[in-house]
Amino acid sequence: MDLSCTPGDEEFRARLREWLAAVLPGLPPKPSPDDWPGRRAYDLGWQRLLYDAGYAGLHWPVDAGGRGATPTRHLIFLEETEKAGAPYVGANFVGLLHAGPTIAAEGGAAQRARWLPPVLRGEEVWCQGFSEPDAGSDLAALRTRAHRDGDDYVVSGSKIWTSHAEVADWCELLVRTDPKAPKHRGITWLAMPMDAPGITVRPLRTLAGSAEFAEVFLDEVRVPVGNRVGEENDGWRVTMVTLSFERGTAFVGEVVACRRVLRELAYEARANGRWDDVPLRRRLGRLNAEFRALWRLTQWNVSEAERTGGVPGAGGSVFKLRYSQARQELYDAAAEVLGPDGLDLDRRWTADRLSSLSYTIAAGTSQIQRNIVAERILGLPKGR
Amino acid sequence: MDLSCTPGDEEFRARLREWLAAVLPGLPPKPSPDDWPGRRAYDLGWQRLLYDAGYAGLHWPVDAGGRGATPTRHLIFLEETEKAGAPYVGANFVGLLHAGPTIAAEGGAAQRARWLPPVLRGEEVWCQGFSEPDAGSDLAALRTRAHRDGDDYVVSGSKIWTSHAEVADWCELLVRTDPKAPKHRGITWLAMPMDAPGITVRPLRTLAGSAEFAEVFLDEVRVPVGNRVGEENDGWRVTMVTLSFERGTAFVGEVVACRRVLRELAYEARANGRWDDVPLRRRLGRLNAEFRALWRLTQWNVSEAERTGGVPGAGGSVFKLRYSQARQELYDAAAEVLGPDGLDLDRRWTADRLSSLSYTIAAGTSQIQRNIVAERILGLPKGR
Amino acid sequence: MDFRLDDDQRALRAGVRELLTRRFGRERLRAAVDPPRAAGAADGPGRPGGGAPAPVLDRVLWRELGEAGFFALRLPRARGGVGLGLAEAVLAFEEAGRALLPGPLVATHLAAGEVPGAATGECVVAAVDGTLVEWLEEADVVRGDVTGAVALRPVDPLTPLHRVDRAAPPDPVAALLTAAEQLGSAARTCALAVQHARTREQFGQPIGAFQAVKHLCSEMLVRVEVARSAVYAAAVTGDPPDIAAARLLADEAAERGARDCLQVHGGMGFTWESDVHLHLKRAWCRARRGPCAAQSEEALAEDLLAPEECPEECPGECPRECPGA
Amino acid sequence: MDFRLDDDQRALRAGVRELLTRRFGRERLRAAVDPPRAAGAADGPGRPGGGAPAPVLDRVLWRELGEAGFFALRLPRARGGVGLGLAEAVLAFEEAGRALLPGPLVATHLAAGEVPGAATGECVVAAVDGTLVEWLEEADVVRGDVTGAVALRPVDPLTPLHRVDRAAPPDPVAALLTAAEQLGSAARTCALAVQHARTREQFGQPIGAFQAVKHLCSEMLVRVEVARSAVYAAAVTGDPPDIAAARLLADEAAERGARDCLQVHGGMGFTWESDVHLHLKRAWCRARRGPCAAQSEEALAEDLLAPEECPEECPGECPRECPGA
Repeated sequence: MDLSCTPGDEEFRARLREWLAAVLPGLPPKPSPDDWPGRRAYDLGWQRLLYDAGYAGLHWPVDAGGRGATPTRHLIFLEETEKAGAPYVGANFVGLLHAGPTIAAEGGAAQRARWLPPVLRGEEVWCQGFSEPDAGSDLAALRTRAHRDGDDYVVSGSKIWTSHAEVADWCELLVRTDPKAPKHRGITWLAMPMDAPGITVRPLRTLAGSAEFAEVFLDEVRVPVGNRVGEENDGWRVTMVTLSFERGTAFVGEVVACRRVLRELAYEARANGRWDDVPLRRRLGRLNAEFRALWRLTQWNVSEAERTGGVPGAGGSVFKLRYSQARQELYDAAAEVLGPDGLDLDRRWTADRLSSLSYTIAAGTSQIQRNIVAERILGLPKGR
Repeated sequence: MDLSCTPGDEEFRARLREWLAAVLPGLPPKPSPDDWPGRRAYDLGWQRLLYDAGYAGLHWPVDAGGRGATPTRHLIFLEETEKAGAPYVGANFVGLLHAGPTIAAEGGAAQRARWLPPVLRGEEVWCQGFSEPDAGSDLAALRTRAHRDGDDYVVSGSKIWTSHAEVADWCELLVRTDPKAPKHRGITWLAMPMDAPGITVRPLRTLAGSAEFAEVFLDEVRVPVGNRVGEENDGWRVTMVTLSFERGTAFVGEVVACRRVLRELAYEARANGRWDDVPLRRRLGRLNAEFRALWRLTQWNVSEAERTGGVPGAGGSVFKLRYSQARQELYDAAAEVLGPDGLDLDRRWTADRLSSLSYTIAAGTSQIQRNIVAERILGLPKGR
Repeated sequence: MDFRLDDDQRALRAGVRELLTRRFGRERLRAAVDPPRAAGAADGPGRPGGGAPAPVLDRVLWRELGEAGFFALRLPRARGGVGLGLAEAVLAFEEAGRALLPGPLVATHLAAGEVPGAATGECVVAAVDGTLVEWLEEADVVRGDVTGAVALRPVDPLTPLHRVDRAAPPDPVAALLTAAEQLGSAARTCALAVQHARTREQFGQPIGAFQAVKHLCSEMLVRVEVARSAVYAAAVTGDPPDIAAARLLADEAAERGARDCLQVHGGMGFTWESDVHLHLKRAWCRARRGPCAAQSEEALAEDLLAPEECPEECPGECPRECPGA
Repeated sequence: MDFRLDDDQRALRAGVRELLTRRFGRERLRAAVDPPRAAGAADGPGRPGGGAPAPVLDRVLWRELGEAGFFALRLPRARGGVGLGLAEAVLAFEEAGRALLPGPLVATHLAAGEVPGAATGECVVAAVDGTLVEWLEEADVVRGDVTGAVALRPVDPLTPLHRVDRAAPPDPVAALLTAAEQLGSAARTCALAVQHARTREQFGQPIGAFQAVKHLCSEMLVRVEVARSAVYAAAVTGDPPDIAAARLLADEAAERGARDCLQVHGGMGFTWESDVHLHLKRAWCRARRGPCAAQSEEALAEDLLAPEECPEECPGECPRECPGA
């Protein structure tokens, strides 16, 4: 049980801090949330800075253009960038964390050469076309279909919960190519250019009032067969490679941020007098325990990932179950600290409270996660 | 929405109070918990007093020897006897609340004449042989078997969770008479004399350290065919008549008692200084809300039962889900109020805390109750 | 004792529900949430709720409510009211909560007979409740001290809010009517969850066939039924501890019900187009009206130390506010 | 950074588990709970726990624990100890909690090097912890003020208890070792629940195939893993807020774990013969050791107001007890 860093890791941290201190003050102002072209430019600009400084694709394999850093170093990177207030991964999310790693693992040489460098250099944005209105928890039930027509797949259907669709260059797309096969066996992975004819993007407004997501409607969109990664009908396996590419680092920045929010809450409570409310104060104390433990669980998962080469087990589900709950409790406590102002959207915590409501739903509901933990870790039988 | 009592009900209440005030001081001392013959005598003696005063079988139909009282009057009876500190139904429980009503509803004239009066007069004790080690939540999976041999059924198997088995005269027994039929269709209801050869009673110690229950082993016990109530293989339906004979009054006395305990807790906390612990005090306040509401829900269910003639719907499951939880929370709070003495078995609340642990399990686990509420009230589909 | 609704009460409830279904059904609700934009309005969906115009109170509907007796319900007939009691008011407000009917309903109802025009719905009355005022700018009359009131950008699109410095002392009837609204909302989100669970299919069956979903819905119903008993009983007794209990349980049923309803709806519940979030946000707003949960809990704790039944001659020493004292 | 157990730590854990399985397996546990009765003893099962003889400490086992280094684990080698750290002690106490090993383990461990014979297990040391003393009458040495100590009839059959008037100030190491025991118990009840859920059949399938049971077990595991991270990290850092967090989470994992395990076991779990209640009762006892949950929560709240990282020159003004200060 060693929580100390190696001298090499400490040096990495020190240099990163130095670099962040030097580069962050020179960043342009953050664009407003509804300025999609501005956000794209801002996020790509940040990625370019990372690239030039040697931090792009830190956790990618070296032969894919990445830095092949250990999970520990990736943890340090995420921790320090969050603490320094650096930009989020933003529009580069799918490229860096889903589509890119998938192509790195399953793509051919030409595909890797075509698609990976622009992601690392901050030149191209990817979005994700997985979920559908009728395929949420049951993702493999997706119905967007594609058939071969010469050198193209012709794709029709619709996707939902697609971030950055308005400004993406590419979409990693799951389509059904064999409707007769068992549902996991008839799916294919395609890289769809977002400027292809037949694509309609419609913003999807969430309960937070924002339009972070979109619906994507596909009407006979032609995607070259050469854009297929993996074999036809093998897309489910290809996708699972992506989804299991996490190393327990998915929420590092967020946990760091939650701990900061918790401290801010304590100071706010002290300032507005709510600190004298004993039950509320103890609740904040318990949340401190909660997020301290979640930070330690992150370190635990990262250490496990380091041993297994970056592919964790269902431990990510354990973390997500607890974290999604704790995050909601954090913002409920924030509303208590704010009192009447907890109903004010101009207080940042109110908007964050709204977005926290998605955490027990998105990327696998808590109900699905509990099934995963019960069946894959505890070995309980599937129901009939 | 009328919570007031009719003049007739008020008069009933007044007379009952008068009678209780007159009769309770003359009761013999309560026997110790492990003095089974003493408990039997005490409980039967109390029943005899009720009989002589006209309160026996208050909720039984008149043609079964009961008083045919409305659910409201039964509620008043239970409320007032609890408030006055009268004895509990004790050893008369199965006779008055399960076996008796079953015989009243489904038995023949001779059976009613034989079995009902001794229950009302406090002369005979019944116990219940339903659950088996492998048939708990899934009661219909019971395996104790019986086959006809002349004018007898010959019964072998074992039963569990049988209260008062040591001192009972009769056991209402469910046996499997057709092993080939679907599980609900091969069950028969028998009245088994507890002095029949082949019956072994073994006390079953609970986690509270007491032996309120027993296991009953049956080795070729002969039960006359004339002791069968209902048709052969129709015992499941016969039993369900019993189980649905509740009128929302099952926990009246307990809710009254819980509200008294809660007040005692508050006084204890004020005496020992824990009242100044704000979170604990607010927790007691919330429990006050909880038990006030449970009392109102009881009144609601009784009013519903009054309209439907005493057969409530799945509303009993709604009550039981919340009450079993609230009761556990009450005794958890009691342990907090007591502090270190919450670990002392000589404090009555500690033993009650232990027994409260069975409430989410006995008579249908909370998981089963939630299925019932979801499927029977909300109309959600059964799983495949 | 017959705790059930009597025939008149059932008729009243049906009447209010019919009125609200007809005059404030789902289309009207959504139109109120997202009013048609003036041409060239710049409020893009990317701005989180930003620049959304303050909601406008439907004064025609308000007067219809007045004509139907919603505000004058408890006003004696001699003074032009309907002459009914708290029980009937609770039923009406439960329906309002179910329908997410917007506006300062409680404040106007309480003003009937005291503020001219309130009873008939001609006058819209707002009031300080806790440290907030709902619908201050749309109101014709505002009760309470609103000096220096500051507008919030409200989380619920149909509840404009101002914050004031000095909290108004909580009014028990207002607390109970708020509880009734919460109850109606809780019953509605339970129904919405069940409806969704019956029809939404995943993994080849309605999601309501999965125990996890089933049990979420069961617990929602349990909270509703427990809260309902408490709210109706408080309406009958008017007893302050009963009202405090009703409010605590109804607040909880509404907030947790809306959350569980969202969970059952999954991603669909997270969209603006779903009504689920409207119930959650309104429940949050109502929960901020006075008394707060801590006050209710403290009052109920104090009540435990009071004598169980008030003696015939009340010595006035116990914390219970006897109805007759 | 490698948070995992190293090879030595794994070997130590395996060694302790092997020792306890061999010397305090299930049969020994049950024999300790229900010692063979002397002929004619009148302790009928109908008397709730009544007259049960006070448990006797197995001094042979105690010395074996001493020989295995259980008590001297953190004592420097120069003083005859094993010379290991808090991390190793936590692993050993986790195993003790898993096995429900009785006795004043924490007190004797803390006394090693201070009370002669404690390190070797020749001397049994009890101590005031919170306002309770465990195993007072069986102890050779008692630390703390036990004037006027009153015996309780203890809820856990293997934890004799006396109450004292003056609470001892909580010791952070004792708190952490208690957390480790709670963690071991929580892990064990999770495993027991899973085992039962896999084998017990109702409605034609193992009950573990029902989502309701599955999800109970999942949440048990989540609590265990979260508590484990907190306990192990606190053992590495020794930081008081880390210890407070570990203790809160481990107490919760143990108590709720035992309850959920009981729920999964149904009626069978309610019997005296099941081990589930022993875990629950012991968890209740351990949770009463100092600091109480309120103290831990208050300390963790105060910690939020402390500077995030202590400046190089500690001004000594923040509530954090810096390891180097």
